[in-house]
Amino acid sequence: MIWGVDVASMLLGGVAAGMVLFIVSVGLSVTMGLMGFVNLAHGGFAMLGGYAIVQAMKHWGLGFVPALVFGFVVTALVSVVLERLLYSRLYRANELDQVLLTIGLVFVMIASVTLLLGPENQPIRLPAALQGQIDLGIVRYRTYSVVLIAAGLLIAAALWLVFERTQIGAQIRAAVDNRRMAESLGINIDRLFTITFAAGSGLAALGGGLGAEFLGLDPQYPLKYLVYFLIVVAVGGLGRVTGVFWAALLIGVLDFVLKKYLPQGGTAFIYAFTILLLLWRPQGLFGGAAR
Amino acid sequence: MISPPPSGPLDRPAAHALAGRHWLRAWEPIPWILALGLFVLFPKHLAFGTELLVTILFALSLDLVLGYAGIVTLGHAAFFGAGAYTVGILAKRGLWTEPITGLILAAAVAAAVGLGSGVVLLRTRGLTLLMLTLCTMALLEEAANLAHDYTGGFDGLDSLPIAPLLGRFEFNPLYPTTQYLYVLAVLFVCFLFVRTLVYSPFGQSLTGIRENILRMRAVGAPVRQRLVLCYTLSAAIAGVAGGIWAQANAYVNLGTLALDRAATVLIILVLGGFGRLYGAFIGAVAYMALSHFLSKVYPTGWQLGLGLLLVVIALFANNGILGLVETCSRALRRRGAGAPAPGASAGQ
Amino acid sequence: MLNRIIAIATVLAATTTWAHAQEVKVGVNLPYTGIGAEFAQLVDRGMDLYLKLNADKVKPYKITLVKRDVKDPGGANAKIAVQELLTQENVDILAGWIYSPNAIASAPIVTAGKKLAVIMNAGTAHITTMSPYYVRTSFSMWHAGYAMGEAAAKQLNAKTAVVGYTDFPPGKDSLAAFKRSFEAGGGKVVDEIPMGGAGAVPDFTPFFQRAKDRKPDVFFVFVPAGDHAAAVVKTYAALGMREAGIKLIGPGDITQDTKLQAMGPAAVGLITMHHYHADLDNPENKRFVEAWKKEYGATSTPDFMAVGGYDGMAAIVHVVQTLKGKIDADKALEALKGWKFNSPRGPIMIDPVTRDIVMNEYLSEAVMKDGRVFQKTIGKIDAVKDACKEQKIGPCAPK
Amino acid sequence: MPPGGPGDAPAAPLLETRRLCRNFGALAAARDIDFRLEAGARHALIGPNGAGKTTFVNLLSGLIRPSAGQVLLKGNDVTRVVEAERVKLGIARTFQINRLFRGLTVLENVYLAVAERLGAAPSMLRPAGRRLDVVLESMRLLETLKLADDAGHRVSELPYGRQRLVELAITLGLTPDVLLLDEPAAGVPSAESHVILDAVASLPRDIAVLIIDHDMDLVFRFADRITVMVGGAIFATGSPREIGANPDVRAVYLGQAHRG
Repeated sequence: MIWGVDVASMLLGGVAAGMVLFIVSVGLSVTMGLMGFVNLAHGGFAMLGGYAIVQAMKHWGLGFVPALVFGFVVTALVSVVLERLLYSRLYRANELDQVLLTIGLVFVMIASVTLLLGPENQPIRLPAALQGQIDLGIVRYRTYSVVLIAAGLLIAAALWLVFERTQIGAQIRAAVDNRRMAESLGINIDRLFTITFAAGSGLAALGGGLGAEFLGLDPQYPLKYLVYFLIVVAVGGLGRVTGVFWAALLIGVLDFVLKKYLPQGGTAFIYAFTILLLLWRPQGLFGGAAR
Repeated sequence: MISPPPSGPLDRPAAHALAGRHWLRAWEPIPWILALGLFVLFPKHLAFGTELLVTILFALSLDLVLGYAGIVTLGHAAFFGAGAYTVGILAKRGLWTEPITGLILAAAVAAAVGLGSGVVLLRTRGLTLLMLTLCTMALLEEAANLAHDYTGGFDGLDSLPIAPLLGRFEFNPLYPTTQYLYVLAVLFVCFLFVRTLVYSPFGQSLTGIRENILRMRAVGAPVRQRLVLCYTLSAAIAGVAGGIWAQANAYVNLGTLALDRAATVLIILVLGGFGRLYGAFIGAVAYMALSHFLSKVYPTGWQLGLGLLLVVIALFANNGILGLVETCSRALRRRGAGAPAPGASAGQ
Repeated sequence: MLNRIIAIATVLAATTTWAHAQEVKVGVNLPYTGIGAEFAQLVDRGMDLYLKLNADKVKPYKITLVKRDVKDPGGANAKIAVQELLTQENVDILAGWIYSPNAIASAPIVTAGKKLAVIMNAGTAHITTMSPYYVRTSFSMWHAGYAMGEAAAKQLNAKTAVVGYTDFPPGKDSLAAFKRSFEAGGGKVVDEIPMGGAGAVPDFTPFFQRAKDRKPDVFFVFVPAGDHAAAVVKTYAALGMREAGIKLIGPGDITQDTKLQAMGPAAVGLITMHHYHADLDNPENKRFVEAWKKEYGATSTPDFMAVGGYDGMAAIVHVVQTLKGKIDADKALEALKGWKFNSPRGPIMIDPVTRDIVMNEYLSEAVMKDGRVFQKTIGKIDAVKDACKEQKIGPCAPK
Repeated sequence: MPPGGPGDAPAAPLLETRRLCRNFGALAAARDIDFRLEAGARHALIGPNGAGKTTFVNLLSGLIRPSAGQVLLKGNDVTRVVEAERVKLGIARTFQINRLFRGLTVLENVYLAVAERLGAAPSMLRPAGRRLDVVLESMRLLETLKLADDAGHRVSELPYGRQRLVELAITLGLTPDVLLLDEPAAGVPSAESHVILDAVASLPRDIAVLIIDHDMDLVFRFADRITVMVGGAIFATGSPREIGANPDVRAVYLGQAHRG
C-alpha cells in the first residue's frame, strides 16, 4: 500500500511536469517538422502568452480559464504577424540564418518585457479551487498537478482529433512526411505553416500560463527552458504529435524519479538519457527515416 | 608565381584562380594592424580587447567545423572548458604553471575530448547532432560541478598562479598588456594554421562534405574519418582558446562549459558569416563591441539593440555581415564593369 | 624592447586623470540583464534611495554612480567591468556584486586596483578573505544558517531535520552552517537533498516528496531568492507537508519580501531566520519602507537585497565624509572598520577584523494580518558575526 | 550499333551479382537479381518506372545494403564494402538527380574527385592550388567535356544541362573501371542533351558502362547488351536485336498486361 502510494504520487508529479513540457513543445515540434524551421523563439511565445494571461487576471480581473483563452488568442495573433513579417522571408534560407533571426527575436522579447514590466518574476494566482490537495482514493495529491494532467490530456485529445479527423490535419501529416509530394498535390504549404505556427504559438502560450505555477514566469523564460523543449522535440521526433506526447511524459516522469531517488546526480541523468536515446534512435522515438 | 607547364589547361583563368586563391590579399593585414593599433592607442580597453581576441580564436575554431565541414554544434564550449580546466587544475595544484606549454596541454586534452565525442557523435547530423553535442557539453558541466574537489565547483578556481610569459613578462590583472599581446600572438599562430588548413586539399574536401556529404562518399572520400579529424583539430584550437582565457584571467569556472558560451560563439560566427575565416573576426567585434558599449550607456536595455541587429542581419544579409559585404561588392562590381562578375568560389 | 613597450603602456594606462576634490566616483557592477536583473534592480534602488533620502549628508561632496552591467555569474564580464571601472573611469570606490563567483573572479583586480570595494549582496562566506579591500554590507550565508540551526534545536525543539538546498556554494554554505549549529544543539540532520543548480527548473515536487517521506520535525530549505522561493512555499503547501507536521524553516530567502504577498496564505506558518524583512518594527525601517513605496510604487517593497544596497551606500557616504572627498583605499578601510550605523535592519557594524558585517538576526513567523502576509518577529539574536570566519571553518580559515 | 565486344566471352565478368535482394518494408525493390557486366561492355538497363533500376544501381555502388545476395567485383565479394571503398576499387556512378557541390566552382567540383583518386585529399599543409597535377588533370577532363569555359563558374549558376555534364565529369575524374550512369540526360532539354550523349558515346573503350535510360534511341544506338527490369526482377537480357524482337518486352513497354 505504501509502495502504491509512492508510485502513484511519483507518476502524478512526473506526468504533470511532462504535460507542461508537452503543451509548450508540441507547437515547436510540428513547425520544425513541417518547415524545418529552427524556431528558437518558441519559448518566447510561451513567455508572452504567460505574461498576457497573468496581466489579464491581474488588471482586468479575468478568471483563470478566460485568461488562458485570451492568452492563446493574443499570442496566436502576435505570432501570425511575426510569421508573415519576418519568418516567411527565411523559409528557404539557411538554418543558421533562422537561428540568428529567432535568437535576435528572443533578445528583443526579453528586453521589451523587462523594460515594460520589469525584470521580476510574475506570480500567477490560481483560483482557490485549484490550490491545495485532492483525494484520489489511493493517494491525496496536489490538486493543480491533477488539473494539469487533465488539461494536457484534453489538449492531446483535441490535437489527435484535429490531426486524424480533419482535412487540415491530414494535410499537415502529409507535409511533414514529404513536403515536396504534398506541394505537388496542391497543398499550400505556406498557408498551412501560418496556421500551424499560430496554433503552435497559442499552445505554447497556454503552456506558459498553465506551467507558470511550476516554472515561474520572468523575462529569462525563453532561454531558461529552451533546452528542455528542444530535448522533448528531438526525443519525440520532429513533427510527431504522439512522439512529443510520449517523450514529454517519459522525460517528466524520469526526471521526477531520478530527482527523488538520486538528487546528487543533478540534471546529469536527463542529458545522459537523451544522448543514449538519440544514439540509439537518431530520429527520435517516433521519428521517421532520415530525410 | 605558378610556372605553368607547356600544356594549355593551366593557363585558364579558373586554374589560375584555384592555384592562387591562398595568396595573401591586400586587406588581410588590416585586422592585425587594427589589433596592434588598439594596443597602442587604447591601453585602457585591453581587458575587453583580450576577451575579444579570445572570443575570435574560439569562433575561429568553430568556423572550422561549422563553416567548412558543415557540422552544426551547440556544444563547442565543451572543448573551451576542457582547455580552461586543464590549465586551471594544473596551475592550482602547482603541477604546471608555464603558460605556453600549458596551452599545448590544454589543446591535447581538448583534442582528446573532441576525438572521443566525435567518434561517437559524428555519425548523426542536423537537429540530432545539435542536441547530442549540447547534451554532451551539459554532461561535462555537471561532471565539473560534481568534481568539486578538483574543479572548485560553482565557485571555480581562482587566483591561478600562472608563471611569467617566457620567464619575464608578468600577467598584471589590472593592466593586461602582457595578456593582450600574448593572446594576439597565439591567435595569429592559430589563424595561420587554420588558414593553411582551409586552403589545403583537406580543407577543400571538408567544403565538399559541407556542400554534399552523399556525393563526397560517392567520390570515395572517407567522410566520417575526415569529420572526426576536423572536429578534433577544431577542439584543440577551442582548447587553446579556453586555456589562454584561464591564463589571462587567472581564473576558471563552470561558465567556461556553459550553453551560454557555446550559443554566443555560434551567434557571433553566424552574425559575422561562417565559412569565410574572417567571419569570426567581424562577428566577434560586432557582437561584443555592440553589447559592451551599448550596455555601458544603457545597462538595462542593451539587449534590445543587440536583438534588433541580429534580426536585421538575418533578414537582409545572406550569411552574416560578410555575406552582405560580398553581395554589395558584387553588385557594385557588376554595375561598374557592366559584365557578370567571375564566379568566386564559396567558402572564401 | 617588448618589455619597454609594455612598461610604457602600463604607465600610460595608470596615469590617473584629475580627480575633482568634490566629486567621488563610485563604480557599480551589477547584473542589470539576465537572470539576476531582478536582484540588480533591488540593490540599485536601495543605493539610489539612500542618496535621495540623505542628500544633506552627502554635501558638500558629489557622488556619481557609474553603472556597469556584468550580465551573468560567469566571472569574466564582471572582471572586465571592474577593470574598466578602475582604469577607464578612474572610480574612487567600487560597489555591487550580486553573484559570489563574480566577487571571487574580481578579487585579484580589486587588490591590484587598491580601491575600497563594497559587496552589497554576494553571500559566500569566505569571499571577504580574498581581497583586503572587500567590505561586505550584506550578509554571509552563515549568519542566518548558523542562527537558524541554534533556534531550531532550542526554540523550536526540533530533533530531526531534513535540509534541501540549491546545489551551489551559497546553498552548501547554508547547509554547513545549519548542520553545524543544529547538531551542536542536539538535533540530527537525517537527509541532505541537493535540489539542482541555481538555473534548474524550479519544480521542487520530487525533492519535497523525498523530504516528506523522511518525516522530520523541520525541513530547512535554502534556495536563492527569486522565483525559486515562491515555488518552495507553493510546493510545501500543495504536498500537505504542514498537515504532516513538518515545519518549513530557512533563511529569509524563502520569504523574500518581494515574493511574499504572491505566495498568499500558503506562506503562513513559515519560520525564517534573517537579518531583514520589510515588516521589522523600528523607526529606521518604517521611514525606509515608506520612502520606498513612495518612490517605486505602493505594491513595490524593499527586501534584504535592497537593504544591502542601502547600507552599502551609507557606508560609502560615511567614507566620503570621513576622508573629506579624497578617497584613499587604506584610509577608507580604517574609516569603515568598526563603523556603526542605524540601518533599517537595526544596528549594524563592520567587524574591524574580518571587514564583514555584524548585525542582528530575527526569527520570524509568517502570519495573516489585515489581509496580507505579515512577518511576525518571534525572536532576536543581537550582534551576530559570520560564524564561518569566527570559527575558522574550511575556506574561511586564514591561509 | 557497335560491334559485339568481349561480352561474348562468359569467362570472368567485371561486375557480378548473385541472387541480390533488397526489401523496403513489404516492398521487394530487388528480387533475386543475377547480373553480369563484362569488361568494356556497353550495357543498358531499361524498364518501366518503379521497376527497381535505381535501387539496383544503388546496390551496385554500395549506397544501400542488400537484404540478401552478393555483389562481386573482379571476382571478389564486395557486398560488405562501403560505398567510398568501392570507389577506390573502381566503381563510380552518376545520380539521376544531380548531386553536386553547388556552392563550388566547376573546377573545384572535379578537383574534389581527382584529389581523392590521386590521394591528395588528406594533405593539410599545402595549398590545394599547389597540387598542379590535380588541377591539370581536372582541367584536361573539363576540356574533354567542353566545360573548360565554365570552369570558374559556380555550379549553381550553370544551366541544368551543363550541370549534368559536371555530374558526369566528377564521376570520370575517378577513372573508374565500372561506370554506372543513372539517366545521364534526365531533365535536360533535348536541344542540349546531345552534348551529354556525345560525351557518353566517346567514353574510353576499356571502361565497362551500365546505363539506365528511357530514351530508346539512345539505348539501342549505344548499348551492346540490354537488360529489362520489371517489378524488381530481371525480365529479359540480350543483345539489342534480341530485346527489340522480344514480344514480351514490347508488351511491357506498350503498357499491355504482359502475358495477358
